[in-house]
Amino acid sequence: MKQPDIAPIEQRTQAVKDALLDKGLITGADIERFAHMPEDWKPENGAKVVARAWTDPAYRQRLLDDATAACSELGYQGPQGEYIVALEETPERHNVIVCTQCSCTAWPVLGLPPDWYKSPEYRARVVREPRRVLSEMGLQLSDDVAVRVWETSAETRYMVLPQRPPGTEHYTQDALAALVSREVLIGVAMIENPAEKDE
Amino acid sequence: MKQPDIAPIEQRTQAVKDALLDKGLITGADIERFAHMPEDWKPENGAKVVARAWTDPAYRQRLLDDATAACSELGYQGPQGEYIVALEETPERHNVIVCTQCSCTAWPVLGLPPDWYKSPEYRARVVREPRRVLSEMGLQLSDDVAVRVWETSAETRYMVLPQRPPGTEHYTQDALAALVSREVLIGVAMIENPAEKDE
Amino acid sequence: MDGIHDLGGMQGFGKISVEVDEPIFHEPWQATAFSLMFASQVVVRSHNVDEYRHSIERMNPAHYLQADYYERVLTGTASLLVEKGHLSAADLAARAGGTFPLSRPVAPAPMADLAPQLEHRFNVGDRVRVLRIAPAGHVRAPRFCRGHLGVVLHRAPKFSFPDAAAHNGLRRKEHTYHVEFAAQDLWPGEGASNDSVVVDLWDSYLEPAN
Amino acid sequence: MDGIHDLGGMQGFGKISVEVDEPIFHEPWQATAFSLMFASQVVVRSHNVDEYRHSIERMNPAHYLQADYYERVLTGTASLLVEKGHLSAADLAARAGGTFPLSRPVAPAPMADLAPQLEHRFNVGDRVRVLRIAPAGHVRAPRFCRGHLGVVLHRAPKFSFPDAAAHNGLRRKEHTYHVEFAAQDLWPGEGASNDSVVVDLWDSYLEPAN
Repeated sequence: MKQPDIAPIEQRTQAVKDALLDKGLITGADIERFAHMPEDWKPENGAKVVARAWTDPAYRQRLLDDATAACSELGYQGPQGEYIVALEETPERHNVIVCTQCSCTAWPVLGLPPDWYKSPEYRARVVREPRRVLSEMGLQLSDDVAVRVWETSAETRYMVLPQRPPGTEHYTQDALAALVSREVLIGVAMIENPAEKDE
Repeated sequence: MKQPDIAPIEQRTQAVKDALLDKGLITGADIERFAHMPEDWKPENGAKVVARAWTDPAYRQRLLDDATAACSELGYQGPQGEYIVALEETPERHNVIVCTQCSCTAWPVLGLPPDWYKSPEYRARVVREPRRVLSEMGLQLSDDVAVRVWETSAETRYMVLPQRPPGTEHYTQDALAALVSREVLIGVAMIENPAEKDE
Repeated sequence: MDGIHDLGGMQGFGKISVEVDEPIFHEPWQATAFSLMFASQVVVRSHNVDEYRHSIERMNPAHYLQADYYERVLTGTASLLVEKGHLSAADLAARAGGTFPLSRPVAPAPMADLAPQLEHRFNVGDRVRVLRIAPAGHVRAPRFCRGHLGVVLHRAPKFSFPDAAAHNGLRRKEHTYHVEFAAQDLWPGEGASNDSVVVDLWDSYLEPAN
Repeated sequence: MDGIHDLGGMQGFGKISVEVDEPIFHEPWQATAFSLMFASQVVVRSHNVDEYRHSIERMNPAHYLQADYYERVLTGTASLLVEKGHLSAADLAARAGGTFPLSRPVAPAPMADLAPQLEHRFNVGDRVRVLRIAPAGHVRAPRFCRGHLGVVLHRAPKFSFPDAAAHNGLRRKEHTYHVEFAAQDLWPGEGASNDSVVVDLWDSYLEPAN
């Protein structure tokens, strides 16, 4: 922007807030409530869904049939979670999620999206050159593995259901959930193999 | 750009200049020469071409057949003038010139392009909504007049040959040329009708 | 609109950098901007989510690309609050102590002329083609898939048709479909032969293909 | 490349403002930038004009959109002088006293696989279609006309094929054609029925259409 006198974003934010408050259109309590709401949305929720699916075949089937209900079963629902679909990872296919036109994400199970997901770089590139993007992010895929990029262009919100790594047979639910990061749930990272890690 | 410490453009320009001079890759005389070269390229040149075409039917025909040669005849040639084509205005058709991908222009007869021609606004919009753009710039066209937008995507460089306005029968060549602005030569303005102006 | 927001497939962008242990918000104003976005829709009821998305699409393209995500959130929200008459642009600038850039106006004829599809026309396995539309307003068929042939993987429930919701058109709900496009078809010579992109598309955006 | 420079038809831009009695240069540094651009090609012989155009296309898109024209001129020129080994990026930054943004590297496989057309294949009046190519490098067939049908209005002389010249491909000269496209075909429902866009296209970019 060439205009030199643009007010700092902190002041512009404050201006909208003060104007709405002064006009009585919102209250301070509204602002507090919505500002703290995202604290309930986090990738740890999605990780718990995954851990449960790994250990409970009936739940796994419910998750693949109706992820909205299966997430809700564990208490994860709300805005941007009205229609969730779980994407099953297989040895033959890898899934990766993007929203090229804005930054839609399944808030209740993934949390508000991270900066990299909202960046023009990710939004522009991952649909066109997913293997190069994933490789740059540290995920090397074999040519045999097909890549499906899921563009969040309508109301479906996606989460990746990764494969359970070998060597985790005796893990607790919490230990399993701890393996699943936000990046794994979006499809830009693989779970580190605990067996290899132990070596 | 989010990087806060970008050096001012004056300093970046000076840096390239000094580096090239220090390495002996160019001389101060080179810089002076090329910095002043654009002074010879100006829309007044194109205006003189137009005035001549209005008053000399044989020249007009030469201009329409081979504008490069016709412009060269009057001394107008050089970089970005290797292949010039004159676009003949008629009562049925209006022509307008753009370069959507950079800002190519027929330097010898139009001069270096003005800022508006180089702006993303003009480059993006005039190919898609020429009538709205022209109208905003003050040029109202009848629905009967077809609009041809010329995209300067290769090596042809265009100039518009406007219609000679009525009431200029006794004008000198200089007076005729004075009617023709850079905007007329690009096709975003019409010549003001001197007859109307006199009233 | 064929705007700067429709980034899918645009070239010239660099590497993606992932921040370890990224907080929900980096700065307090970002939490406030998020909250104001939410409150404007839910408490003030100034506008709906489709109008909101479009208000961000209407930002000056240079501003859009250089702005932080929450600066876009704030700019779109503020623009609609002004357009809907809740706030005044002059008052916002005065309060902010400087220029307050807002989004450009909605285009005069923002919607493509698409027949409403109240009943689903497609089933899993059907081959469909995305219409070659390019309306000046809000539309959620990304440019990279328009005109291309895909296969329906899944039919989702009915959702409000965004073009209409954003532009006070005939409100309607339509099914969306997860349509798979071969990467080799979208960008010949680039992707691997087994790669694909799945786009979630409203029924109205599609036509049968054979 | 499908980059930010390929602006034709992109929506979201505002009004055009014309400056009365605009000078050749507004600031002294702009004249210097122009001069350095010229000298780098003509005196240093660092690169050709197609490499130069592509160096600007490779700028960070946010930088491209907010930069003055002569800032783009300088950035592209400086990037090539560094890439070709004449200057060093570190030295430029040190001299400038701050960050000196340069263009991104050329893509790994920048050229579309197009057969050279050393003899002209088309005549005035021929119907042609622009190939649906989207190479990652320099290409002068704007995106808005790709895949579209047009009519040849004029055949121009042979000129160096820019994709090859920019990427050390097989140098060749080909005729270009002034091809007319109906506005209604490029952007259905928008332009008047008698409006058209004429694009100057190299022979290689075209195929016969019937």
